[in-house]
This record gives sequence, structure tokens and C-alpha cells, in this order.
Amino acid sequence: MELTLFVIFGAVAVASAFMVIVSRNPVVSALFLILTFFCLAGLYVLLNAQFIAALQIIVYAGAIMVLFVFVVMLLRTGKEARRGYRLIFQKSIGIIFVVLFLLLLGSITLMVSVTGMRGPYTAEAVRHIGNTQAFASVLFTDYLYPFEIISVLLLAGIIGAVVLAKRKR
Amino acid sequence: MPIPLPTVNLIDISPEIILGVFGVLVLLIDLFLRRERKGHLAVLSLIGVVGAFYASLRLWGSSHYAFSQSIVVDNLSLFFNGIFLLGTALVILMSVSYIRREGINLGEYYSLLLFSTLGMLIISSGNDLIILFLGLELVSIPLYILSGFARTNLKSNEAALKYLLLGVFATAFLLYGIALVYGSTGSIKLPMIAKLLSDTAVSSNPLLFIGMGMLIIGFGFKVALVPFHMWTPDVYEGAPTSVTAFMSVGVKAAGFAALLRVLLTALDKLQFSWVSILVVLAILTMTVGNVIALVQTNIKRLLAYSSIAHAGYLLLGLVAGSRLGVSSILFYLVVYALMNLGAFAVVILVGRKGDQNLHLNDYAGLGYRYPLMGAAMSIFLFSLAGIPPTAGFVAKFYIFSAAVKEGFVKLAIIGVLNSALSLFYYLRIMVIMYMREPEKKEVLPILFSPGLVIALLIAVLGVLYLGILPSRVLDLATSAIRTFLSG
Amino acid sequence: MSPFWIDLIIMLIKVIVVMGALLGGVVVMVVVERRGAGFIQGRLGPNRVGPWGWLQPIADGIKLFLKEEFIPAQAYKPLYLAAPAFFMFIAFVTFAVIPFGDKVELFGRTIQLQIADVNIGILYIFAFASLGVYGIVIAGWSSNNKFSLMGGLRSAAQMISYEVALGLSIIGVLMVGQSLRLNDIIGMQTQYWSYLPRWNIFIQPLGFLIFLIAAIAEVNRIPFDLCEAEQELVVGYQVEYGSMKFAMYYLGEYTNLITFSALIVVLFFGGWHIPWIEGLNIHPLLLALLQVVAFVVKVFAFLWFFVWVRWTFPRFRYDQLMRFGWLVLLPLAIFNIFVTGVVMVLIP
Amino acid sequence: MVPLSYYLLLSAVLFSIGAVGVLIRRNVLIMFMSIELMLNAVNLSFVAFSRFLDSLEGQVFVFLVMAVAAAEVAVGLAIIICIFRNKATVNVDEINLMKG
Repeated sequence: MELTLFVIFGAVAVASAFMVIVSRNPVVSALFLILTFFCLAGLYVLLNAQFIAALQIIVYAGAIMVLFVFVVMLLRTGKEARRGYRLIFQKSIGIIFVVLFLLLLGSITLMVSVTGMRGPYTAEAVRHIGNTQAFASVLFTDYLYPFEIISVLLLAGIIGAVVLAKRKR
Repeated sequence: MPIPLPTVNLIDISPEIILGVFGVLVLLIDLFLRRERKGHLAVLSLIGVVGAFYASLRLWGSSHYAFSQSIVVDNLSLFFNGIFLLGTALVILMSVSYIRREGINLGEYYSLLLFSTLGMLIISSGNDLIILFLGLELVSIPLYILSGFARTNLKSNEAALKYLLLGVFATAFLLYGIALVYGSTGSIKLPMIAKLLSDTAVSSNPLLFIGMGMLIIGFGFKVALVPFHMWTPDVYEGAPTSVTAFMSVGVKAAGFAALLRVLLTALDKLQFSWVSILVVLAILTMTVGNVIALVQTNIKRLLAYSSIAHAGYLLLGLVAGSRLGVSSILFYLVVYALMNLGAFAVVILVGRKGDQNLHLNDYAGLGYRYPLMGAAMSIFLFSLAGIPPTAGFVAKFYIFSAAVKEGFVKLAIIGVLNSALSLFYYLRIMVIMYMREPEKKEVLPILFSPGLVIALLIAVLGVLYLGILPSRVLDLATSAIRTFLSG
Repeated sequence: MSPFWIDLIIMLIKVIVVMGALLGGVVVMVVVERRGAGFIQGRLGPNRVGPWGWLQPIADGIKLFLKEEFIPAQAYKPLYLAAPAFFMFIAFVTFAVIPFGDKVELFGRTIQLQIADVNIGILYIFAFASLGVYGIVIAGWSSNNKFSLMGGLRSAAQMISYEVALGLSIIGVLMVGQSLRLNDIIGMQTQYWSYLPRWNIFIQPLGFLIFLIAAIAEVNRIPFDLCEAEQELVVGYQVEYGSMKFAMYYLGEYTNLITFSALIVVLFFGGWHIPWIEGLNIHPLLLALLQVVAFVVKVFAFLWFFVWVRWTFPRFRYDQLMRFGWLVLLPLAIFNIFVTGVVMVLIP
Repeated sequence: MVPLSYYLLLSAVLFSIGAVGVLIRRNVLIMFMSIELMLNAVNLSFVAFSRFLDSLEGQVFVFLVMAVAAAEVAVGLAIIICIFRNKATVNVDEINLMKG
């Protein structure tokens, strides 16, 4: 059951991610990206992270991508002027990326077990406390400082968006 | 479910709080100021910077974790705070007249500058990968905006876009690296990672090494190491000059602060593997930066490539990884901040509205028309090249000797050769300043605004002082790492 | 039969019943809306088809069904066709986590009167409600028509703006209820302060007001129907849609309306809770039935409220709408959270 | 239970699709979307690790990454609009993005 769902979500995610980068129309790209995000949310549920799954849809699909679609439609850019792709980086970087990617795939496939230190939040414990509660109790105690930092970061983002996109002053 | 709130000691982050409060204060007061009087905000921001500096001084000597080990308050982080705040103060002084000339004197400018500095302070005290990541983002996001601050200038827009796209691209790599390190060790706290690495099952996990590689790529983009440097010249050229100055000093120093923490605290046990990567990167960075700088004709592009080369020199200290290496990085960053910001101050003085007058030929004859400014520029250029009575020489000397002491003799020789190479393009500017007649006769006089003059004075005096009597700051740098490498 | 299959069948029955109820609700709403408009405007409204016009929706449906299916020549076909279906689908799926009654003991099984009891119920609703905007934006874009695009863009801006206030307005409820599960929120409201039921409307009046206004904006009704705005944009994103595709939008909009009414009832008016009935010693099954009826009655009260508002208020101007959302509702919502927090600290 | 390596493989594949998208596309908006795809791929790794290590740090990370991504997208789209006002294009060829 779980494996079936994983395969379905995973396959759709990969297929639509592929469509994101090959489709010529930015609106279509954006919609396929949303589909990918949706599948990822499904995978998060499989991984017992319901809260993150809901956030994934609310924040990514519901806010970030709406902004994208909005801008794409506002600019009415249409299709790319010319067909054909090209590498914008030097070849050396491309080679580094390819090597790194192959290494990554190789080592993941060869990976035998999880080596990291285990934490206290087993699936059982999280189900007992509730995913959202457990998440909150970690976020608001151990990671209080990052939580505060993020507010400054968002403020900076808001200021920037307003300053840059506003018309004449 | 009740959540037991942790005890927090706000004194530990008082510099950060002061900067954040002043950033918001600037925004609020901005609402009540007319366009001509935005200069007052610079004074307010300076007060904030000085306040944060004072708060950092008060914390000097402490060495402990805070916020559930999220941050570490030690002399190293406070020394870095000093570097960042010094750089920011100079940039604010340089900005006042510049942004008025360019017509971008909005209150948000100072506010974003302060937020970016806040990000740097956060990085300097980061003790876990989340903090380091968020700090880097908090440094970067205001800078994306600031590079595009001249909204009607297409070059500035493009610079912002380039910086943003490559910055976020780098962020993705950085994050992937963090994810793999987290996944293979099970922790994101730097000291904890170091402890877990003593387990061979963990330290032989290939994912860990790939994660480390991705981290280096991510940081490489942020501090502009070759071959991840391709954005630097365009962004430095397109962004408003004061912002370029801030980027060239602040981001570089912040990136190195983060690299120091990650590589020397968390991944210390993997030194055997990252040293060889960094050696290659250092050689590439120094050589490519210097060689391409030779053929530049735009002063901002030239300084961009020069800053790439300097990142290469800094890597030598990291490769050494010893106490001497780290303290020489600290010293080098202080010196680099002073000399580079000084050079950019001169670039701002010579420049004209709309970022005109940036060609090297525009510097012809300046040495005679403005002897004091010419002398200052010469001092900065000598220092950047690393010629004796200036601070640049001392800094390079220490960093190269740290490399030699750890057995990287060939690397140090390559560094010295590169310094010699860099002499050509630095001296070329001086030759143009003193030996060539200006092409156009009617040149607008340079307006010396008080802020810029003060900034220039501080930079000149600093470079000369550190060149002649470096021991005070060197001692400070040595004491800054007392608890860093032993704990 | 194994328990798995029984559960599956029960689930299927629940889905069918809820779908049927929603469709029935829409049918009723069509009449209520049109007759209500007539009532408010001092005219008769449709009264020819069936007794008092009650069969009007069927006539409407047949009419829409028989209309010609057409696709504009310049439209981006796949998206043009998918948009209305997506919109309707999202509208129906959103309702899945709304509890319409308490637990029922039937044939020795406990049945939850709710399709899916998700522990992040409220987030689930927001997640899907925020997807609804795509049905509109894509319709606007893929029709390749200026009016459609304008309508779509307006609605995207409006929905993003008001979603913020909408989300923040319920934080107070969540703080009081200490849970994201809708059943827990209702459970909290079944208690009493001496005689007054502890409904959230009494604790969070400001939150309720903000939620109500933002909800009207979310379902794009007058006075916030800027994306349709008949007089300026014809009907906005729907211009190029006719026949069954138009019917899907019609259906989706009313389903959204029902969902938001139900959400208001669940969050602020005790859901299926009937005050003071606990002491009366009624048979549990009858009680459950009464509670469902109570829920439906409450929901219809709000549906009528929406009709009432629609035919009473004029439309906002676009800039007024945005300013109201960002400069009035959002600060008020944040203020509400702040006050709630302070009160909760002071009175534990 | 689906093994960890499946999730990691999926994440790696998505990440590289995103990276390829950034490298080969000319349209700034699609490049930007590809970067978002990369960030999401990383998030998948984080959540998977978090599940298999029984710790919630990974989820906290994802939460913060989402906030960061939102800020970056807001700023990025503002910059794109800015460019579009000055010069009506979103093709990087004409913006001359990568001259190094």
C-alpha cells in the first residue's frame, strides 16, 4: 500500500518536474510545478509529516505559485523567442555537477543503513503527542532563535518587494 | 499540551537585537522625513552600528552557548562582529552623498543595510546549521534588493537578477549539503556533528562527503571562488557602487565566518578530504582572478576580479587550518575591509551620476589635480598588492607563513607569484593617475562630502597603522580564537 | 466481511450522503437566492415552475444542459477545459473534513459523522481553499480574452490578500481551542460558563467578524465580487464559459459558500452542538439526528445571511477592496491575536 | 515501510531535474521555477531523514526553508517586474545574464 502510493506520487512528481523544464509556456510550467508540489505533499504525509504537508500546499501551491502565475500573466511574456537550449555556465561546472550527481546516486544506492544518531521522536511518540504539537514543541524551544530570525528575513523580503515593484516615487 | 519555554538570556544576542531594532526604527522614522533629509537616517543607522559594536565589546571574553546551543558567544564571533560593523559603518559613511547623487536616497536603503549586517552577526555566532543558513539568507536577501536599488537603471536591475538567481541556486546546493550532513550524522549542531564523526560508521558514509562537497559549492558561490565566480564581475559592476563595496567586504567575510565554523568545528575530522579540494580552489581562484583582472578597463570590474583573488589568498589560511591560519584570516579580513572600502570610496568620489566615469582612463591626471585623494588611492592600491609599509603586506605575510608552517610551501609560492602578478594591474591604475594626461579637459570638480572624507581618513589611517604597528590587532585576533580551536 | 471492507462501505456511504447533501443544498440555494433577491428588492422572483417556483433549479439545469458547448478558437484548450472541473472538484473536496454531527453508535460501531477526521483539519481546509484560486486564474488566462484575464488577475490578488486575514483571524480560535482538529474545536465549545454555552463567538467576536468579512471575499460575492463585476468585466473569468462548464462554476461557487458557512458554524457557533440539550435525556440516536438538523439549520442561517448581504450592499471599488484588506482587516486580525494572547496569559 | 534510499533517490532526481532546468532554460521565470523545484527536492530529503532519524530537526528546517523561499520569490518577482518595466523581456539572452 505505502509502496504503491510512493511509486504513484514519485512517478507523477518526476514526470511533472520534467514537464516544468521542457514546456515552452511559463504558465504550463507553473501548473506542472504545482502538481509536483502536490505529490511532494503526498509523500510528506507518507513520511508522517502531516503539518509540513499542509504547509507545503498552503505556502507553496497556495501562495508562492499564485504569485508566480500572477506575474507570468501580468507580464504576458508568451513563449520563448527561440527554441533550443544551451548551457549558460562554463562546461567545467557542468562536469562538476554531473560527477557529483553520479556520486550521489551511487552512494545512495549503495547505502546500507541509516548512520545518523537517532532522536527521541519515533513514529509512535509523534503519533502519541500529535505531529503538530511535537513539531511546535521543538520549534518553540530548541529553535526559538531561528524562528525569530525568520521574521526579520520576511520583513526584509517585504520591504524589498515593495521598494522594487512600486511605481515612481 | 503545554510547552515549557526555554530560558533565554537576551544579553547574548544584544548586538543583534540592537541592529534589528535600529533597522525597524529607521523604517519608521523614514515615514516622517522629507526626501532631502533622509541623510539623518544615516546618522541613526551609525548610532545603531556603534551601539551594536559597544554591545559586542561588553560581551568580549565570554565563551558559552546560548539558545539551546543554537549560538555560541565567544571571542571569535565577537571579533567577526567587529569586522562586520566596521565595514558597515564605513559603507554608511560612504553612502550618504552617493545615494543622493544617484537619486536612490530612500530610507529603506539604510534599513536593508542594517538587516544585512544583522545577518552577518548571526552567522558569526552560529553554532548550528540552521542558524548559519538563515544568517546567510538574511545577508543575501537585502543584498539582492540593494543591488537592484537603482530601479530605473537597467544594469542595476540585471545585476540584482543575476545575483538573485545564482544566489538562490547556490542556496539550493548549500541546503542539499546541509541535508546530507544532517542525514548522515543525525545532528545539525556543529559540536555534536564533530562528536558524532568519531564513529567510523558515520565518518565513512559517502553521503557525508557528498554533503561536504555541496556545502563547499554553496559557500563557493557566496564568496565567489573560481569556478563559481561568474556572477561576480557583472553584479559588482551593475550594483550601486556603495552596495558593491558592502558586498565585496561583508559577504566575503560572512562567508568565511561560516566556512570556518563548518569546516573547523563540525567537519574537522574530515580535514584530509576538504583540504585537497580547497587547495585546488585556492590556486584556481587566485590565478584566474588575477589574470582576468589584468585586462579589465572598468574600475568596478577590476576590483571585482581583485576581490576574487583575495578570496583565494584567504583560502590559504583555511587550508592551513592552524591557530596561526585562523588568526591570520581574521587579521586579513580587517585589513581587506579597510583597503577595499577605501578604494571603493575613491571610486565613488570619482564617479558621476548614473554610475558614469568608471573607466580607468577617467582616472588620468587625478593624482595631480587631487594630490591627497591620489595619495590615499595609492596607499590602498599598494596595500591591495601587498607592498611593505602597508597593512596588506603584513596580512599576506602572516597568511602565507601560516600555509608554509603547515607544509603547504608550493601553495604559498603560488600565492606569492600571484601577488606579484597583481602588482601589474594595481600599478597600472597608479600609472594612469600620475603619468597620463586626461583626455577631456573640462572635468567636473569632485565634491568631497564629509561622510566620504571621514571614511577615507579612517581607511587610510587604518591601513597605515596596521601596516606599521600590527601587533595590537594581531594579538586580538590570536585571543579571539583561544576558545575556538581548543573546544 | 472484514472490518476493512465495512469501513470502506461506511466511508462510501458518507461520501455519497455528503455529496448528495451538498448538491441538494446548492439546489435549495438557487431558489433561495433568486426568491430572496425578489423579496429584498420588492418583486416576485421566479414563481412559475412548480409550487412557489421550487422547481426552478431543475428548469435552469435543463436549460444549461441543452445549451451549445463551444470552445473559443484562441483558447488554450487543455487548461480551458480543465479549469471548471478543477474548481468544482476543489470545492467539493474541501468539505471533506467538516464534521456535521457527533459520533454515533450504530450496530456496535462508532461512526464519526464526518468524512475524514484529520488532525490538521483546519489547515486542510485552508490548503484546499487556497487552491481554488487556480480554477479562476487559469480560466481567465486560458480563455484568451481581456475581460477574462482581468477577472482572473483581480481574483488572484483579492484571494491572496484576504487569505492572510482569513488565516490570521482564526489563530485566536486555535489558541483558545488548543487544537487544529475541528472535532476538538467543537468539543471545546460544548462546555458551559454557568448557563452560557462556551461558543467561540462569545470569546472571539472580533475574530468572527474578520472571518466573516474575509470569507465573503474568499467566495467572491458582493460586495467583493470584483473578479466578476458584471458591469465592468461582463462576468470576468467566466465570459467564455457556457453550458455545462458554466454550470460547474455555478455549482462550485455555491458549494464554496456552503463550506464557508459550515466552517463559520464549526469555528464560532458550536458546530452541531445544541445548547442545554444534555440534561433532557434523549435517545442517543435521536440526539445525533437532532444535532445534524441543528447543524444544517445553523448553516442555512448563514447562507441566508450571505444572500441578504449580496442583495443589500453595493460593490467595492478595486483599490478600496485592497486597502480594506491590507490596512483594516489584517491589522485588526493581528490585534486580535495579540489581545487573545495577553488575555490567555493573564487569565489562565 | 518504503526504505530511505528510495526517498533519497527521488529527491536526487528531482534536484538534478531542477538544476538542469536552471542550466538550459532562457526564460527567467522558468529558471526561477526550476530553482524552487531544487529547494523542494532538498525539502523531501530533509523530511525523509527526519522520519528515519526519529528527529524533528529536518521538519523544522523545511518550515524555515519555506519561509525563506517565500521571501526570495517575492523579491525575485519584484526584480523581474522591475526589469520588465525598463526593457520588455524575460529572456536571459537579451538580459545578458551570464557573461562572466
